[in-house]
Amino acid sequence: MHPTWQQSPQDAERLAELLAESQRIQGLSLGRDAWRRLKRTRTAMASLGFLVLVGVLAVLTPLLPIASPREVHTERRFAPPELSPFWAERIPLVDDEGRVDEAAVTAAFGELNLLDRALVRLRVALFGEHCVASVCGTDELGRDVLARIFWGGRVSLLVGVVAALVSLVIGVSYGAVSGYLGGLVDDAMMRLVDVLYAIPFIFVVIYLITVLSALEASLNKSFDRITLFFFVVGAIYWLTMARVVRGQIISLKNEQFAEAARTIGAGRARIIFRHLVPNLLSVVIVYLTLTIPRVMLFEAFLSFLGLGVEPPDVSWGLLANQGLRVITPVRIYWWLVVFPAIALGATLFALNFLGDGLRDALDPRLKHR
Amino acid sequence: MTSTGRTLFPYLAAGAMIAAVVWSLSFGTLERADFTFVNSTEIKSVDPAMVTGQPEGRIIRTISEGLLGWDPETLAPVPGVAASYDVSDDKKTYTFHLRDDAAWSNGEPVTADDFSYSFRRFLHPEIAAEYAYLLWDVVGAEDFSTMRLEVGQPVEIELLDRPEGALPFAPGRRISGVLKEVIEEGGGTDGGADNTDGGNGNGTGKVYVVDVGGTERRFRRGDVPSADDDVEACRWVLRDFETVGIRAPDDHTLEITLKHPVLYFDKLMGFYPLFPVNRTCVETYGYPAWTKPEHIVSNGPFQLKFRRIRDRIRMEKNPHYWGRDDVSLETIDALAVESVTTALNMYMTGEVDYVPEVPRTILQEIQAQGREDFSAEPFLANYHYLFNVEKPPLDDVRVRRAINMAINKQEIVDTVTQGGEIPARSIVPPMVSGYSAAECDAYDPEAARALLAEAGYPGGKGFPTLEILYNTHETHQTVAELIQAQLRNELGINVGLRNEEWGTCLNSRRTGDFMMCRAGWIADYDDPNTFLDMFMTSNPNNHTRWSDEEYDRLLEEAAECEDPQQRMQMLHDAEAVLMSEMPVVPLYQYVRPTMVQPYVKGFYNNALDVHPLKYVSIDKELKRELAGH
Amino acid sequence: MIDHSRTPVDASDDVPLDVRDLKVHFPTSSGPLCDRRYGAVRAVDGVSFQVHAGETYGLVGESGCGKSTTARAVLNLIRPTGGQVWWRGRNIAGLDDPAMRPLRRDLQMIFQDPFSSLNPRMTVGQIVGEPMKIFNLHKPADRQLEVIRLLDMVGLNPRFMNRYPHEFSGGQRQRIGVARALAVQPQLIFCDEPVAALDVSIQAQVVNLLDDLQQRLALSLVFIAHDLAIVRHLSDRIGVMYLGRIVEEASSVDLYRDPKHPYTKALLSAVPIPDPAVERRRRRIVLSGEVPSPDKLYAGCPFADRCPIVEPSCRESPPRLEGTTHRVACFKAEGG
Amino acid sequence: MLVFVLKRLLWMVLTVWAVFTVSFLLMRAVPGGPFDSEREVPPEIKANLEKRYHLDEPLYQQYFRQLAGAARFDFGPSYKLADYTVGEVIAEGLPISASLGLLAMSFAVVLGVTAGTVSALRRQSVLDVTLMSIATIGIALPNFIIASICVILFVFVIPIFPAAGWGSISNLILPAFCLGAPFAAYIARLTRTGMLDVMGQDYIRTARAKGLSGRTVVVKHALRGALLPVASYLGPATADIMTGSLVVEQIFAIPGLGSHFVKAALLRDFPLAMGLVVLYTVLLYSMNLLVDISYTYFDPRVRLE
Repeated sequence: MHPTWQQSPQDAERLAELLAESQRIQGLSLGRDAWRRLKRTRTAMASLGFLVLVGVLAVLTPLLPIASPREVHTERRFAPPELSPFWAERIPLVDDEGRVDEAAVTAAFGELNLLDRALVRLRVALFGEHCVASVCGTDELGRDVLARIFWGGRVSLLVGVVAALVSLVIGVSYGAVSGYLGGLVDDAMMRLVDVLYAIPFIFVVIYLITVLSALEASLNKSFDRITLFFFVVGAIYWLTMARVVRGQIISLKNEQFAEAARTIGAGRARIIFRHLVPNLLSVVIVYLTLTIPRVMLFEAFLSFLGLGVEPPDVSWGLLANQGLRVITPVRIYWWLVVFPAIALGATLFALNFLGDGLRDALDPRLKHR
Repeated sequence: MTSTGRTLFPYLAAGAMIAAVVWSLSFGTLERADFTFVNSTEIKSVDPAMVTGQPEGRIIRTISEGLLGWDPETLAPVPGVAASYDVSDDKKTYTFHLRDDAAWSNGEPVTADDFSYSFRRFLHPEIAAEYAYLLWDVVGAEDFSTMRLEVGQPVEIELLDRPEGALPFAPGRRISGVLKEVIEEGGGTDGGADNTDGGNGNGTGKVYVVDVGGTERRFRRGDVPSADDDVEACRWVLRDFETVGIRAPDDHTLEITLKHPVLYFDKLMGFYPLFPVNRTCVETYGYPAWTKPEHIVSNGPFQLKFRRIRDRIRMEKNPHYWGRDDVSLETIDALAVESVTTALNMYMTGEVDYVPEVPRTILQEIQAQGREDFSAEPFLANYHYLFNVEKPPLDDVRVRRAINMAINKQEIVDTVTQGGEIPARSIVPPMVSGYSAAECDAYDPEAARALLAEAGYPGGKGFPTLEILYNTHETHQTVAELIQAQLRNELGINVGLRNEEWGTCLNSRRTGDFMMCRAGWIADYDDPNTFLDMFMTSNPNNHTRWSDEEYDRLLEEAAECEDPQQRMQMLHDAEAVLMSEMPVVPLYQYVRPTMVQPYVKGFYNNALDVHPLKYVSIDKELKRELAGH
Repeated sequence: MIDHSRTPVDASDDVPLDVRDLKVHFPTSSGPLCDRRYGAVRAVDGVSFQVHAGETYGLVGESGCGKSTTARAVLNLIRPTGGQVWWRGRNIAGLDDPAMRPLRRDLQMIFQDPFSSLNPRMTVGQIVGEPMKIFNLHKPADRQLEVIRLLDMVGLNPRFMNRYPHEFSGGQRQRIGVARALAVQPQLIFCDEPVAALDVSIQAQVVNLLDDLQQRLALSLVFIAHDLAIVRHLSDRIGVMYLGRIVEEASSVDLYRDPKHPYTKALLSAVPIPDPAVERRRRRIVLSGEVPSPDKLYAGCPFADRCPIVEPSCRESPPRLEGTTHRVACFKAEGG
Repeated sequence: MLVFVLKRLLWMVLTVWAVFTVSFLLMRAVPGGPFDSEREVPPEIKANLEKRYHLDEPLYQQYFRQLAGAARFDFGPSYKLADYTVGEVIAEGLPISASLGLLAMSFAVVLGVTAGTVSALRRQSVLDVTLMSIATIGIALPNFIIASICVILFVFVIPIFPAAGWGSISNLILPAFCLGAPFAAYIARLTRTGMLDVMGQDYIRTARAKGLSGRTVVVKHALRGALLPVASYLGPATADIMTGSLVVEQIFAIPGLGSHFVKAALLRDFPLAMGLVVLYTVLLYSMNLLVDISYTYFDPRVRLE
């Protein structure tokens, strides 16, 4: 409509040149840009490496030459850590004909899925029946603490990831929408959070278990209690995140760039998720790294109510719970506290450093400082 | 927020915090009592009629006294408020002779009427004492307690109005009569037995036609005066207590008549739910106000000083107690400490003198140290697994026996419980006096495998997954995990575990939603009956669904039996039936690992874990000496 | 003396924006714990003006007089309490966001604070490209080229398009803001004190840029400022606001040559004149009294408290904006 | 502001009612009753018991009875602490929990904010890494382990505190520390992040450019903005710390409310559970209200709607 919006041919030429040039400089998305900057933070990269390692180890646990986490050896109860003989232990996994004995595998590691079975077979092929000594000692039933830490990690890491996803997806969106819309909508949404927060979850859990048991009875099929646990975590762990995010959004939505986004016709969803949420990522990330350990410990409490892992399965939370019983003025079985704490602590350390690195990487303003 | 608000805000916030800190620091310290012990948990009540459970028992035993007491070492009945008692030749009538100098903590004498009143209250449906059935062997007591009425029977009716001059919480005016007829509201008469009254007294209730002194009057239960002209409202219609076998012919004599001989009845009189309450106090303040330390009147060697919820109960010597000269302690603290580790910590720092439980994880260590202040004495309680005998394959007695034989109970007590518990082969602990227990099969995995094969599951093939249900608790879990491993190794059976929190677990047990379930039982009194009657067909505690006519018959006959030896033989025979049918796997007999400071004297271990504090004294010399170290 | 004021454009009949009696009142509540008064801040209290096609309209007044609020209300960033906003024959006052959306292509805004009006987590390219994405302008493949063209147009090196706003100076950022506003090829742009937050040396550059663009692209501009000097440079017509009302409106030339409202006169007298001789001779009008709080209600002329030529009758009823081309709201001003 | 508070109080009534109703239904839907025990009570006695506590009434009648009670803050007698009414239980426990909780909280806030600020200002220094490592340990170790270790250290190895109990200052320090430690760690991390966010913002640069001293900038400008996420967190955290200190209460034998929350639920002590639920809701709500009001302090642009 305006002739001046059109461009002249020589202009076009010059601009094409500029385009080519700027593309050489390379356009970076926030994500790729952040990744580039993250790579420069040594602690964050080390943490990331560690976490990946922990994740891989958790997946590959059946492959590792470690003892059974559930085999009871009452003659060795509360054995302190020992290093030698390092390689002398064996667990029975092979029958007389040298094939992998499925019953023995189930006895040693519980019901396994296909992948895990394959890993166990691979383990037998690689290491035979050998396993390392109880380098982390044994617990009150003589079970190997090292094995329990590894197998417990599988559960706890999954728990952490699920909790993180839940609070990220539900918590952030809910809090952001509530805070941005404000008014009656905000009031109603936050009151719902209050209600959910205040309902005594013990009853919720017991109720859910009952319903599940009834369902199991009627369908004649059993469910994994850990799945239900994820629902409970899902129901609880986004609440605080929602409140935190809402508080930030309320403050952020007064920034001029939010108004600017409106003037260019951005819809609410776009303003919230494209403009506001990226600006509170740092708090979200830190809060996430704080949520994960809480959920891991919470899981132990829920398994007390009959939710979460079922013994003889194990999780880090359950291992940590032993701490209460083994620290007494008469005798301290330190290895039952120290090693699980190291596992939990190292993971959280890595999470925190990675979180810090991420928040820095995601904040372009910190680039030159 | 205005600017003033904004500047003030941080100061207000800081101020609130500081105020809280200052306030929380303004608590005083309490002086340590002569004797301080850990009482495990906050008690439900100090009203003997309201409670069950050991922690409550420890308190009530200390502040109250029954007709008889228990010897701290042997648990034999010793004189309490009753200096002596006679038993009639047919063993059905007990006559207690109350001492003259027994007194309440307000100085008034304890009379036979007090006991009559207390027992009546204990049995009354309004109080709904959970232990009321302990007195149901008394003539008429069960009818009174359960509101069972029969036409032609003498009844008492409690009206809504109180007699003039009655205390605020006294019951309404009572009239006696003879029940003529029970009319179901909405027509139809019911001449037969009339069990618990389901309605609320309005509309759906029943009309009782009673002949009172020659006139026929009609009553309906309800809380408000009746609108009907010819029907009067009343609170309760019960069997006339005059016909219940509890009588007080004079102030110092109490006569109790039983339906049939109860050989342990004298021991029962030392059981804390049967301790008396002060009528004036109860009727002046009502429940629960009368239990407040500032109101309560009790008759024990000590009296309540104050209570702090979940902190402590402070008791001090009762100056009116008849045996005050022999009571050495002046003050006692019962701490409601729930964590055994905390209790141990407090014991180790000398803050408490007695802990009734020690953390299991250190038992081995502490025994190895050979500490003299530690003891782990067996007491009358056992730990067992129930089978649901209706769930196949557990309906086959061979399977049940095989499972029993495959469980290595010795390993359980050696590695899990660790306190010197005794592996059990009978449901009645062998230490019950005058009784020889009937035993079940011993640990024999070979025989177990054979038996299981006979039942159709050679090597555990085809055996469905067995599930063990237990309420969440570290010991239960570890025991279950160990049995899980044992059954898998010995029988090739796959065992699943299911833990539920207490309430859910009990419900599953009651509704039969289990295959194998952990259970425990603590004896109320030193007699096999307390363990055996729970497996009778009609007993509500029988969750196994097991029923055996021979067993029921033997126990019923034993209850009527007058000869102690013959009775014991019958009970033994009954247990033999139980142990061959195996609806239950006895695992072990409990011990109570306790620690008592060496300077505490007059403190003994016994089979019921009962420690009357009036015998306890503190060796102050020794205490000082030990503290000096 | 160089006359910077521009010659008025031909009074064309094309009046795309017609604001009539616009009102924005904010409810007030004050006091830390209780609401002592119920009332309203009359931030904008009956503002009417028209903007012609291709014209630059200046809106001038002290801070807090309601200029920005007027702009926001016209763009429906805040909800007007009353009045009408006619845009190309359609009353758009009070439209909600979804309804407003298509109109945002035509009506744009440049913000006062270049530091907070750009999302710190978006690159320049994203910021400028976003409006095109929203309105689906150009083929997605061409958008980057378009961004480059825009950046080039506002005098930024397109090479910086992958940088973040915090890496730029205030003036550069404001250029980004301008490019963003231009991205949808609008017909009218509200410039809300676009240079107030900038250094004086930069101000002129940005003003010149806007002036240049306005002419090249035949835009209509509403230029808001508290400083008459800047407005004069590029406005065709100027409205002077005081306490939520327009008190005088005239062509730029007329207003400077012949201010009629005492407030305008006072404002003008504060504008420095780049001629020392004239400057020295000039008499400054210093207004007495405080700027009254906008939540106060006036029966008469709101300027009465500070007016040097006030008469008792001024306090009786509010003056109306009268006149044809040179309109003024003062009882004592002679009609234009 | 008054309108805001009044409006929120109205919402509170609604919230409490909703929580009450949902909790009531959940409680009654759960298997197991208050008078279940290992030792089954004869059915006749159980009937008497249920009648005594009105448990034989239809559910809706019980609901309205309890709701009416709750409206008068009278929840009736507790089932499991039968000598006391719910009101008395709360009246005895709340001050103890509240003082312990607030002490722990003030400790957590002071320590956490200081550590977080210092850490943010000396970003990536040894001090920063050390402080944040301590914070991580504080979060990673469950507080019962911290408490157990503290007991061994300060009761047995260096006997300066009593093992447990309630009454004197020395009884209070260890539990308050153990209770507050994880919260302090949280707050430290949140403060650090908030601080880093704020320090990157232009108004802080402006403030620095204005020539304000570093301290003034930090305390007057930066900290205020940085504490916003902390404030959001503090609301529920304070409610939690004042009511949910179960583990610390057990380890140090402190007669607060924490254990009641779990026990009332597990033992099906319905009146006590209801009373605590209502108390907790009110507490949580008030804390969140305070937080929302405090937003206007931390960020003046925020308006209370």
